[in-house]
Formats: sequence, C-alpha cells, structure tokens
Amino acid sequence: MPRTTIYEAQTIRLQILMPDGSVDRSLMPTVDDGQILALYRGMATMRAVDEKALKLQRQGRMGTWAPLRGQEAAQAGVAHALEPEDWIVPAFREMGVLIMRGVPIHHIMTYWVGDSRGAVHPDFPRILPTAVPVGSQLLHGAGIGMAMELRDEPHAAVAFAGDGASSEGDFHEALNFAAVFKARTVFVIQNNQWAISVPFSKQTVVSSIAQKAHAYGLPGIQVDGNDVFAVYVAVKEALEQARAGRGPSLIEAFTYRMGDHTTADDASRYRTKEEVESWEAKSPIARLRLFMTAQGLWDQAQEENLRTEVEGLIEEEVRLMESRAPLEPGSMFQHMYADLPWNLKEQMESLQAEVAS
Amino acid sequence: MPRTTIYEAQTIRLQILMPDGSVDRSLMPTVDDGQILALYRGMATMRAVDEKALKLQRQGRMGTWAPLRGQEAAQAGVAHALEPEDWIVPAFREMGVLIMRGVPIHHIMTYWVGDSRGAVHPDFPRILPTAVPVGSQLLHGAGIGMAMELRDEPHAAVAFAGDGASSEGDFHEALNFAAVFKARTVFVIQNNQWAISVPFSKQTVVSSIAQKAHAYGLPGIQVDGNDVFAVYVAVKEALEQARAGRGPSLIEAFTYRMGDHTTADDASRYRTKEEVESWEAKSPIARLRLFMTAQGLWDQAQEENLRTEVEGLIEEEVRLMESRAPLEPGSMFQHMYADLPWNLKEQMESLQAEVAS
Amino acid sequence: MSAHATTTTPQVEKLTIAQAVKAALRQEMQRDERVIILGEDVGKDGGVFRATEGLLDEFGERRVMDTPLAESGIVGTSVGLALAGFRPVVEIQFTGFVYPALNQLLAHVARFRHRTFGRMHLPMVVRMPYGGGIHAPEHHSESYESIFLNTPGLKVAVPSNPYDAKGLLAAAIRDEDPVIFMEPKLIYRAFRQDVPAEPYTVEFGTARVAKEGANLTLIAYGAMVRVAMDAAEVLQKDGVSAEVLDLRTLNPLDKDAVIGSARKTGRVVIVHEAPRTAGFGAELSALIMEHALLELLAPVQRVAGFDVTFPLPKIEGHYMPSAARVVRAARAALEF
Amino acid sequence: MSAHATTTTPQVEKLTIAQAVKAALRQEMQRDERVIILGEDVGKDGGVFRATEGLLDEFGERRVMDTPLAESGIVGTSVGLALAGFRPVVEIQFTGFVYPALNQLLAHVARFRHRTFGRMHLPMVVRMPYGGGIHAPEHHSESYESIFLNTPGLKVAVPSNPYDAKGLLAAAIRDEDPVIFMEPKLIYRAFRQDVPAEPYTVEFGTARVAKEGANLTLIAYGAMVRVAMDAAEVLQKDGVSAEVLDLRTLNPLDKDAVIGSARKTGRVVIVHEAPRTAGFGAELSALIMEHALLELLAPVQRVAGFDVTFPLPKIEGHYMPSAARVVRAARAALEF
Ligand SMILES: Cc1ncc(C[n+]2csc(CCOP(=O)(O)OP(=O)(O)O)c2C)c(N)n1
Ligand SMILES: Cc1ncc(C[n+]2csc(CCOP(=O)(O)OP(=O)(O)O)c2C)c(N)n1
Ligand SMILES: [Mg+2]
Ligand SMILES: [Mg+2]
Repeated sequence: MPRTTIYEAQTIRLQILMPDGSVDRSLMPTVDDGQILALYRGMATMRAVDEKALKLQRQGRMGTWAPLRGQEAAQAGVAHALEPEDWIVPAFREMGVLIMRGVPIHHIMTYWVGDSRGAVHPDFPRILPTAVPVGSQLLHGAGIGMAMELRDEPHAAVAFAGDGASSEGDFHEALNFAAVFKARTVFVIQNNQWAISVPFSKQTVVSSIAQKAHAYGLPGIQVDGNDVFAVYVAVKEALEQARAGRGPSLIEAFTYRMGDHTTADDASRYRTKEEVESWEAKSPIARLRLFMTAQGLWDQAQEENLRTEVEGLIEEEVRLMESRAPLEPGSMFQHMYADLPWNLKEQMESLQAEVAS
Repeated sequence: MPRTTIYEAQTIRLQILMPDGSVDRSLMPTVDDGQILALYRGMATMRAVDEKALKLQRQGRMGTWAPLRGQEAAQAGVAHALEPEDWIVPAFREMGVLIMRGVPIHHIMTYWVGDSRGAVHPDFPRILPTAVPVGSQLLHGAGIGMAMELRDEPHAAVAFAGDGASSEGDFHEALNFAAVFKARTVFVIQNNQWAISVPFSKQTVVSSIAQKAHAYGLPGIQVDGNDVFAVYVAVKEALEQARAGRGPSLIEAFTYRMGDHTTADDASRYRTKEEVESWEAKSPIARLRLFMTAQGLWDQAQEENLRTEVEGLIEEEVRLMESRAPLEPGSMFQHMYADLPWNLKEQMESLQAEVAS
Repeated sequence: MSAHATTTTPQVEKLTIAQAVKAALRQEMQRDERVIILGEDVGKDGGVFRATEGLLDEFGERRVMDTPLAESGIVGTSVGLALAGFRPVVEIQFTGFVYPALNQLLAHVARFRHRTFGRMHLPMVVRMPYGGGIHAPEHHSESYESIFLNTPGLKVAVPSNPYDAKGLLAAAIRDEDPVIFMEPKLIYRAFRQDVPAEPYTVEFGTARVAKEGANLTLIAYGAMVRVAMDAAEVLQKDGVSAEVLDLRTLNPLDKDAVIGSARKTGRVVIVHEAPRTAGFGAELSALIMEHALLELLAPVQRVAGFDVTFPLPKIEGHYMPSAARVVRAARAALEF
Repeated sequence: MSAHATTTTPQVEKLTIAQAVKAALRQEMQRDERVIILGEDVGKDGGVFRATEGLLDEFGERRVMDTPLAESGIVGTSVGLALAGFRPVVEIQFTGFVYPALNQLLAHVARFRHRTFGRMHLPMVVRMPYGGGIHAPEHHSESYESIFLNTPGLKVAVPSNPYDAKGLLAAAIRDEDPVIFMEPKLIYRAFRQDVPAEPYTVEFGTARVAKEGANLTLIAYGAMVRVAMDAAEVLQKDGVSAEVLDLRTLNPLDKDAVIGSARKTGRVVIVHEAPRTAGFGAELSALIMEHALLELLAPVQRVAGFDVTFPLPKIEGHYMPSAARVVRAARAALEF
C-alpha cells in the first residue's frame, strides 16, 4: 500500500456546566451536595484570598503576587480529584489548589511575601514548592510519576503548567518521558490564553494544547476550564488511570487569566477590556452558583454567610502570617547542604558579626 | 455541544519504490533517466566513501566516523530535491547529502580526521558545519527558514536530525518556532531505528515521528526512507511549499542504520544479526538498481564501470586530503573572535614559543 | 563623569539605564535594518522592563518579534537568523531564565567562528537584566557572569550607568561576535544621566576610572560600581583616597587598567554580586597577583555574594554586597 | 599510593578508573535498593565507556534505565525520582552534553534544599566523563567544572585514580546532597591500581598528597594529577622537590591542605584542563593569596587550557596542559 494512513488523530473537548448554570446530565459526575458545596466554598475562598493579596500588595504588605482570578474552577476541579497521597507539582499560580488541599493560607502567603519558610509545608510533604522557571517542573512531575510506577504505588502526581510553558523544551521531554516510562502523572495545563503579554495564538499555531498529546502517545483532552465539573471528571478519570498504572495523560483546562500576569504587570497595555469582559461572562464561580441556586442548594443568605466567614478566616490568616517572627538572615546558609562547609561557615559568621554590630 | 471533536487529522506514509524494484506508477515523480542515474551514482558514491572511511579508520588514517550505510536513499532523495540557494543544516551523519551537493570528498574527510578546515567549504556558504550536540541544530534550521520568510527569499532550509534527536527539547522548540514564524524550513528526520544502542521503541511510544507534527500544526509525513523516489517527492513538495512561504513541514524518512553508530561503537552488543539482515533485504541501493535494470537503464558493465570510476575518484580524494599541509596549532587562537584579544595573543605566543623550541 | 566623545555641540538627553538601552536599540535599528529583536514580551508590552517600548510600533512585527516562551528556541533561531544575515538582539527576561539557552550559547553561539575555521560567525547580542536587590521573586535575581567568562568565544559587557549602557550596547550590536549584555536591573531606573542624543559607541575592553585615588583600588562592574563609589566616599571621609575602576566589559578585560591601578595603589578590593567561589573576582584577583605580586601591600580582597542560592526578598538585603562591607574589606587591606 | 582504610586482610582487585566506577555503582546498588541509574545507553550497551556494563543484567530495567535522548529530561525526572525516595545516579554521556540539563541543575537541583528551607533535598549524582586528549570528535572533550563551582548547592568530585574513583563515587551516592561527578576520560583505562574489593568511601573535602615535597606545590585534579606527577619527576631530577596535591573534590574544597602546602613551599602551580580565564585555578590562586600572601615567594602560576574552544583532534595535543608546561611554570615560580 503505497500511500497508507498510519495514524488517525482526534482530540475531544469536554464541557458539562454551561455559563448559564445548566448542566449536561449525561456527563455529570456523581457528586453529592456536600462535594458541590465544598467546591464552591473552595473557589470562593480562592477568590477572596486573591483579592486580599492584591490589596496587601498595594499596601506594601505583600511581595509580587500572581493572581489566579478566573482560574478557580480549573484549580478546584483538580484539587477535588486528588487524594491525600497524590503528589502536587505546582507552577506559580496554583495557590488555589493548595488552599483547597488545606495548606494554611498564612503559610502560602508567607512564601509570597518573600520568606522561604512558606515554600513547603511540613504537613504536606507531597506538595512541591512553587516553580518559577517556566515549564521545568513538569519533569519533576514526570519523575515522581515514574517513582510511583517503579514502586507500584497506587498514587499519582499532578503537574501544572500554563499555555506559555507548553513551548518550552521541558514540556516535550516531560510528556515523552512520562509516556515512555508509564509515569503515574497527570499533566494539567491551564491554558489561560496569555503568557504575560503573549497571546496563545502566538505560542503555537494549533488551537489546543490537548492535541499536542498526539506527539507522545498519551491521551489528551481539552476541558472547559471554567467548568468545575468537566475539570473534575477529566482529572479524576486521568488520575484513576494513572494510579492504576495505565499511563499518564494531558489535560488542557481552557480558561482565562482575568487579572494582570502579576502585580508587576499591567495587562491593559496589551489586551482589550472587551476581551476581559467577554470572559467575565463565562465566570467559573458565577456559573456554579447559578447551578447551585437552581438546585435549591444555595441562597443569598448562605452566600453572605460564606463571605463573612471567609473574610474572617483570611483576616486571621494574614494576622498569623504577619505576626511570625522575622526570618533569620543566617538561615540562608543553613539549608545549602546537609552540613555546613567551611566557606559557608565563614560567611555566616561574618554576616552574623555584621548584623550584630 | 458538551463533548466535541476539536481536532481530527491523519498521518500518511508514502512509498513508491518497492524492495523488489517495482514502483507505484501513480505516485512516481517525473524524473528523467539522467536524474535516476544521478541518484544512483550519488548513492553508490556514498556507499563507497563510507566503506573507504571505515577502512581508513581501521588503519589509523581517519578519526571517529559515523557510517551512513543504509541511509543512502534518504540522503540522496533530499539532496536531489535541493536547489543551490537552499540551506543545508546537517546533523553528523549527512556526508551523503554533502557528497551529492558536490562538496569535495577530501574536504568532508578533512573534518572527520579532526581538522577544522574541513568543517565548512567556502564554495558552499549555505551548508552549515556538522552538528554534534544532538537536536540543537534544528533551531538553526528554523532560524534560517525564518530569515528566508522575513526577507521573502524564495529559498528554504533543510534541517536534519535523527530519531534520537526527536526526544530533545530543541526538536520541540524548533518545530514550534518554525510553525509560528512560518519558517521556510523542511525538517528531515532520518529515523534509522537506533540512537546508539537505544531503539526507536524506547525513544517514544508513538510509532512514527511524522505524527509528532500534530503538536505543531505543520504537515508531517512518513516516507519509506529506503525509497529514493518517495523521499525525493516528499521533500520536493515540502521545499516548494516552504520556498513559496506556505510554511514548514516535517518529513520522517523511515530507514535503518546498517552500520555501527560510529567507529567507536559495537552494535552487536545490543541488536541482532537477524534484524540487520531483515533490513539488508530492503536495501535502498539494490532496489534502485533493480528498477533501473528492469527499465533497461542499467547493466552489469555499467555497474562495474561506475565502481571503478568511483573507487578511482575516492583514492584521489584521499590523496588530496592526506597531502594537505598540516594544520597550524596557532590556528586555534585565530578564529575565536574577529580580533585577537590580549589573552589569546599571549597564549598564542607562548604556544608558538613552545612549538618552536 | 561620562567621558563622552567630543562632538562640537552635543545634544544630550537625561536618561535612565533602561531608557539608554532603548535608545541604543532604536538607533541601531534605524542605522542597520539587519538588526532585529527577539524575546518574550518585547512587542506590545515593550519588555517587562520597558527596554523595547515603542519599538514594535516603529519597526513592525518583522523586526520586533514576540516569541513563544522558550529560551533555547529564541537563542537557537537567532543563530540561524544571524547566519542568514540578520543581527539579532535577543532579550532574555531575567538572567535566571537564560539557563535553558545555555546549550545554544555554550555549544553553538560561542563556537561558530572557531568551529568553521572563521568562515561563519554570529553577530548577535543576548541582553539580560541581572542581579538582586529589587525584591523580585525567586530566580529573578541571578548574577551568572562566571559561566560566560569561562566560555571562550563570547564577549561580556556590564554597564553601570546610562552613558555606558547606550554606548556599550551600540558597540555590542555592531560587533561581529556574540556579546552577552548584562543589564544591572537594580539601577535600571535609579538615576538619570546626560547622554548624547546621537549614536555613539563605547569601546569594549576599556575600563573607566570612575574615581581617581591613590591608596586603594576598588574594582567593580554593573550595579556594584555605585556601591563601590559609596564606599569610596565613606573612605574619603577617613582620609583614604580610593580609586574606583568600572570594568564595563569583563571580556575583553582591560587588563592594563586593572594591573595598572593595582600597581599604583598596592591594595585592591573587588566587588561583585555573584557568589564568591569561582566568581569573576577570583579571576581578577589571580590576574593581579600574577602581574603585581611585588607591588601588593595586602591580599586582594573580594566582596561578593555569599555561596548560597540567592535568598528570597525578606533577607536578600543581607546578601547584597554593601558599601559597609566594601569599607570593611578596604580597612582590612589598609590595616594588613 | 592509595592510602586505603586499614582493614585487616583487605581483598584487593586491580582496576582501571572505569572499572572502579562500575564497582562502586554495583556495590552501592547492592547496598541500597533506592539507588537507580538513568542515562543514554547505560543499559544493554553498558554505557559508551562501559561504566555500567552488566548492571542491567544484574539489577533489571527498573533500576538501570535507558532513557530517551534528552538530558534535561534525564536530570529533571531524576529530581522527581529523588523527591519520591530514590537515589538516582545519572550518566551524562560527555560533559559537552550536560548543557541541555543546566537549567535543571542550576535552577532546581542545586537549590531544592535551600528553596524549601531544608524540608526537601536531592540525594542524586550526575556522572559525566570530562576532558580531552583522546582524539574524540567535536564537543566530546569539554571541562566545564567552573559552572558547577559557581553554583552553590552542588558538590563536585573529580577522581584521579581508581581507588579514589570508587571511594568518592560511593561517598557521592551516599551523600544527601547532589554531586557532580566528573570522570577523567583521558585516564579511564590508562592504568590499573589495587582497589579494595569491599565497599568503602573517600571522604569529600579531603585532598590527597600524591607526593610530598618541599620547594614547590603542584595542585591538580582528575587527569591532570598524572601530568603534575610527571612534572614533579622531571623537577626531581633537577633537585627540585615538588609536592603534588590531588584535590579529589573541588566543592567541598580542602582549604587547609591547599593553604597549608602553599605556606610550606611558598610556590604554587595549579594545573587544569578547562580554559584559564575564570577557570577554577583562579579561585585557588585567589584563595591562596588571601591566606598566604606573606609566605608566597612567587606568584601562583596557572597552567590551564587556553581560552579557546577545545580544538579538533589534529591539534588538541597542543591544547592539553603537559608536564613540560608545568615544569616551565614551576621554573618561573622558582626563578621569580
Ligand atoms: C524559563 C522562564 N522563562 C521566562 C520566565 C518569565 N515568566 C514568568 S511567567 C511567564 C509567562 C508564563 O505563561 P504561562 O505558562 O501561560 O503561565 P501563566 O502565567 O499564564 O499562568 C514568563 C514569561 C520564567 N519564569 N521562566
Ligand atoms: C545533546 C547530546 N547528547 C548526547 C550525545 C551523544 N550522542 C551522539 S549521537 C547519539 C545518538 C543519536 O541518535 P539519532 O538522533 O537517532 O541519530 P543517529 O545517530 O541515529 O543518526 C548520541 C546519544 C550528543 N552528541 N549530544
Ligand atoms: Mg498562560
Ligand atoms: Mg537514529
């Protein structure tokens, strides 16, 4: 056969919860009311933390902050699908995932005010620190998934990255290694349409990151990233496959970065208000609230109670964060190696003398 | 539509010339007898140069050599599709391409005996030097293709790499940049089934490199790399697209490395004789000879004449290579910068004093 | 301070370093249409430090290219672009993000001329903000000049003020060889300086005597020149006359200026932000000893970053070399 | 010569460096099932230098993994494996091919402990043959230790003989922190040495006095130790007693041994293959001056690679530091 088809590719997009709050019953996951309320509560908390952090930043009480506004469903859907023994490999915008996994908010904030005591939490030894160098953490996720496979542990790793990260070589190497070694890893790409000022259309000429899976021989799916049910279903399925040793997957959560890239950025330089508004109409939080209200699960009073409660919680967390004893300058030397070599010892002593004087 | 197909595509494999010398007339390119003879002659020359180089290496008259045996059709098919103004970005096994483009054989050999005067030839300013670091040259090919597009030059770049190289991050970045910037570049991956001792099945779980094109939004095709007509047709078409500014493509030439990885390797450590023999039956040279013979284009006498002629040519080329004045040690300093900074000047003088004494 | 070329009626403008960088880019792009810019966010956004602001509007998308987020891709395609006749000026967003491009820089960019026996070469510039002190997030405060200095085939420039930033960048863009251009982000906007409006170049390999002095030499580059100047001022009050040498380019290095000043004063303190061990201070120290051992009145001192990962903002102030630290090292040299 | 541990009846075997590396890998894998090997061609082929020969058969595919051809992938997945409890030993085929992994090494491997306030760390080893002199193709002869030495958080070991190769590699594998393990391929098979058959470690940060001497100190590591020894022999014939110090690990550095010997002899020659400028010789030279200026009878000399791209085989012999060059530098120090 001189002209043969050797591969047929198809990529699917999944959506369950529509912007108007209606759902496709045939695809709806089995979630009980408690779960739905937990998802909503998680998303509302993320939003409130995000807003608080931006406020603190303007007051000079917070370092650079990368707002996750708009991506709450993408993060909540993933977090909700995780089990405690699963590993989390975040990029730098996954505070929402951490919040939903129960990492104390004051701890998360500690990192973002510029204090490395907040980088990882001792009670969550399977949550890696923030990864600032774009894309490179995906390989750590692949490696952890390889470890789960090698030891036949029924757990998986979720590795996060953005649409921009999909252009880095490490994205390629991570997906390929994961596939070759059957890593128990689920790659979640939050395609929020922007990498700082560069739109998705300039990252790649293909229209979905999910279709990049065809290069690696692993399942790839696009989900409406503002649809918490779609995210949850897709990730849950992928995690079950992974935990059972049936290989890694790639999930693209198609969403939108509603805020600036970080507090150091001004998105109005490069994108229109209209674009942002068009995505406001697809809000992940509003649509879940519409759904819950329609289900009789939620009303205005509950909404207000939740808001009050969350605000109180966050105030307390900020207080905890700010009342922490200041970081010792000498700590910068202590965690370079298991031991303290002579050069670090000398340097530490000289700094301590300097600080003392 | 809650579950939508957002991408559907196919990957094709092309074959025209069968191992028994028969061809699929419907796909046969328009090539005249002279072209066919030139292709055959080129392939025979490559084979003879390869054999000679291995002999020289055993005699200590050649450095490390990377035999191309088995890949003659893949290289001849590409070379024949090129125009003089096109750029060539080789990896390290593309001596065949260079030979067919007319680069003097003694010049090519000069590089492989370890003399940088052989790296590039002044008459071929669009042929880049051998690239040893696997995969990284693909980006140079993408960049040159971007340059052709930016200046709207009706020329293209062909960038070569192997199956192993497809795992490197630079493969990913090169194909993506090329697609995004509509580079006038054709990527030719000679999938010779091995990366030193690592079989293709361990590089990736997908069964073709061509299908990796789905990740980047450029056409990808697999051709029988031992079928010179299929290679030629596919590359010619891709080059025409590229030269006209219609974008880059990826071509996988599915072939086999018949020899050791290099003269420093012993392939019998990791692969079976049977496997090698099964590919001998698919020989690119034999099948073209069968075709030519069936066409009445070729007979035993012509074969013998060609052999004698090529052998004579190669002897002369080896003589030219070996009669060249030895490389000046001081040359290592001269081409670091356009000028000679003080440290290099000092070091050069000290070396010259040392050599003189 | 800026010993600028003696044109008859030099029109000057008051620029910050960031503005001076932009001015050089703009003028070189006007001069030579082969000059193109590639990088992340260099287009509409004008670069995260605004060093390419307005250039997209002026020169269009074919000369100011927002690339996919991939540093190896940016540098690697620039190699191809340079071979095909362009003069790419690459922006790497922060020095901490140049690592993915190191294979292209070390294995290719630095070597093309050598490996092709001089037949191909790469006129390209890789700009990157470097250094700490601005309370940036993790990985945003690196100073990794050492890598590039142990890589023959690259040139390395590190301006310390707007005048040099403009002149050195123009020289880098006109250079036939690849230049790593490290911009001191701590002082990107810290001060303005009169800078000629006309294009001009500052010659590579010529250090600048930022302050003449007799008792001691402070050698610095980039953001640390100000720290050295501050230290010199403190020392002056104690009656110590410190010479401050601003290297401007680390490769080529102005060896004569370094050795000359060391010989003259007999006491040297080197200041840089990068970690001390195997930092460029070691090279300077070794070189001085090799050429001026008998004139040295004290060991050459190094005031450098500590041998630690650059710390997070809360304690980064303790990492950064300070005038006080330089003064202390100077005193040690004086009292040796 | 090998000052090996005083066991009662040490069973010894005569090994080359390559064999010693293999012996260490094998024994550490036997000792600790968390030790795994990843790399290109490390499986059936046993590594291009045969350092992992037989290990696949003994330990299986789950512990000896041929990876896809991607160095960032190898090192990056090893980070994940290490975090999840393995102790990966990575083989990078040649030092010239570690560059694609530099982002993982510099941005992650070196920093995990620091960035997580000590809560996560990476017990992993990255082995790589380094250096020239074997007529290898382009890019196969690099010595880039400088990068790793200006990167806090990494340790760097460079054995010069089979005994140290085995003991240092075992120590590296047992170390809780990441170690760059550079193997001198010039002498991989150059000679054999009695090596204890039992597992043992050589402590990091302890230099070895390869030869005692009084008039001059030669400091070297890896393949250059032999060159220094040859030079010492030549000098001996002239009545010059040279001490030869083999550093064994560059980080941690045995500062006391370096300074002590420099103080004792007053004259030092440092030998390394990497380019001179900003090479590790500069650090050693600076350090010696800082601590022994008054005892120095001559400037510390550096015999290093030239500041050029490592040349192709035809002229690489002229690049490599030779005993003659070391002798010349020693004479310069003696006659200063
Ligand atoms: C290797 C690297 N290059 C550049 C940067 C600077 N940078 C930080 S975030 C970012 C954009 C990331 O975009 P994306 O991956 O889509 O994630 P998002 O910010 O949208 O969440 C860039 C360029 C970096 N951190 N690391
Ligand atoms: C970055 C890099 N890593 C490793 C090597 C060592 N090496 C040289 S060739 C080769 C295999 C290449 O395989 P492939 O790309 O399939 O090309 P082929 O040899 O089959 O032509 C390897 C691992 C290298 N040259 N560069
Ligand atoms: Mg994004
Ligand atoms: Mg191959």
